[in-house]
Amino acid sequence: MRNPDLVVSIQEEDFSAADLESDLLRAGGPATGACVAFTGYVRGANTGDAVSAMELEHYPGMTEKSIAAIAGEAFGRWPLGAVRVIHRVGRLLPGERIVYVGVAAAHRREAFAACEFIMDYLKTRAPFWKKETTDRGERWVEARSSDTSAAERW
Amino acid sequence: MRNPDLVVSIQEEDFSAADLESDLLRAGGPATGACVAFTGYVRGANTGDAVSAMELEHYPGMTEKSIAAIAGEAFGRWPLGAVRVIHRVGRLLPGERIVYVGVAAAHRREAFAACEFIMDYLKTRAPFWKKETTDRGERWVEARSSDTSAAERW
Amino acid sequence: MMVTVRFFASYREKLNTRQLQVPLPRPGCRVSDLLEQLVASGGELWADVLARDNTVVAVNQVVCDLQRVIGEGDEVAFYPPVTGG
Amino acid sequence: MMVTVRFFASYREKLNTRQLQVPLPRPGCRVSDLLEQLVASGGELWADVLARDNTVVAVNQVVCDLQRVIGEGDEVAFYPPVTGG
Repeated sequence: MRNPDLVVSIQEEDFSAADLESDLLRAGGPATGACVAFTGYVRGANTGDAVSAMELEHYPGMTEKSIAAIAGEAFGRWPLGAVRVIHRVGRLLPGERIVYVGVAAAHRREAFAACEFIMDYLKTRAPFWKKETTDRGERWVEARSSDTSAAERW
Repeated sequence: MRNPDLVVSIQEEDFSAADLESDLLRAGGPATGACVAFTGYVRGANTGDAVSAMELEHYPGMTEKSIAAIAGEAFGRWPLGAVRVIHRVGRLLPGERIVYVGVAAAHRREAFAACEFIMDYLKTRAPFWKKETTDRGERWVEARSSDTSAAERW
Repeated sequence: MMVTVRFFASYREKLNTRQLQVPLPRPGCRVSDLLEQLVASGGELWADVLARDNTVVAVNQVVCDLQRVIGEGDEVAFYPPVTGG
Repeated sequence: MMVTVRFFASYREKLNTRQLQVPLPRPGCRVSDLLEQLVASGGELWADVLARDNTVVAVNQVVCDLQRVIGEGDEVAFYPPVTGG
């Protein structure tokens, strides 16, 4: 498992996608021709009810390890320059950023593939859980079978 | 061809990916859960020789139309909130941004697919041409057959 | 011979338990033995919450199945399918 | 009956020509007829540059093939495969 240039951060604070991309560029070096960045946001509505807030729980320690393992798999599959994964925890409001996965590579094909691969695996393997607050109270978000099948494609 | 929320800009100036993502979020509205952003950069080396500068020529008028048509195809294929495409022209140096394609959608699957689709089509259809300056003089970049096959996947 | 047992998210809430120190059922036992012991002492609620097809098990922060052998000092976690990202 | 002919990138450079106003070869003619006329009056260099399998043709800023019928006032562009992005 090679991890040439990986940073993983689990944090309550928001992050700057611009700073992360600058960092990816610096880490990827002059061979970098492509950056693909995924940012996930808290939606204002999910399966019908309006969501007023979201609480993100995780398994400290295991979270970081599982994301490093996922990124390590990506580094083994594609020639990548650098990868950054940021995932927020705690209380988040609609419109706020939840997660960022940024990949720098020489060419776009591998940057797209690795970014989507990491997101698909993160969604089904990394120990995070979302609890939504809606008009009808709080509820734990159910896992989606489409996420499982997305991860099984790879 | 529906173009719910598309902005295309061909410009000499640099752009801010952070501002573009804020704009995508605003345009996509509260249903937005995913943003995928591709940024292309001038590589310092391409097929061997060190590149010291890049000159980008385009076909004014046709460029904007062809990108709008490509984005329109993407809006027809996937449920998307908003799309932004920025392409720079003129003289660029290694490490500088060339192109940005940002897609906001409710879910990641369509945001990834549409962003990669637009890039693949832009690469093979939009009338831009790159001329590199290397130690051995200037040369027009040759089209890559891998770009043609990438666009043919869709 | 103790192990640490951790619960997360809806499991933590339903069981009203974040973490336990419990004695190993027996040397060389498996996660399934630990689960049986937890359900036996916890009762119906614990059976309802933990004995599900989609319960995820991790030992020392690596996902595994119920056949995984556990020993002194291991950290065993039970949790529902993840929903991050 | 005039058309505007435009060249881009390496074609523009090699032909040392950015834009031309040329008379239509005949009413109802096709891009192929225009191309023949350009090569006939331009000579070997023009044949070398324009008569390539991968030459792209656009009429009024939409890509088309050599069979496209052209008329008064149309803008016809010839250019090499694109390399943007």
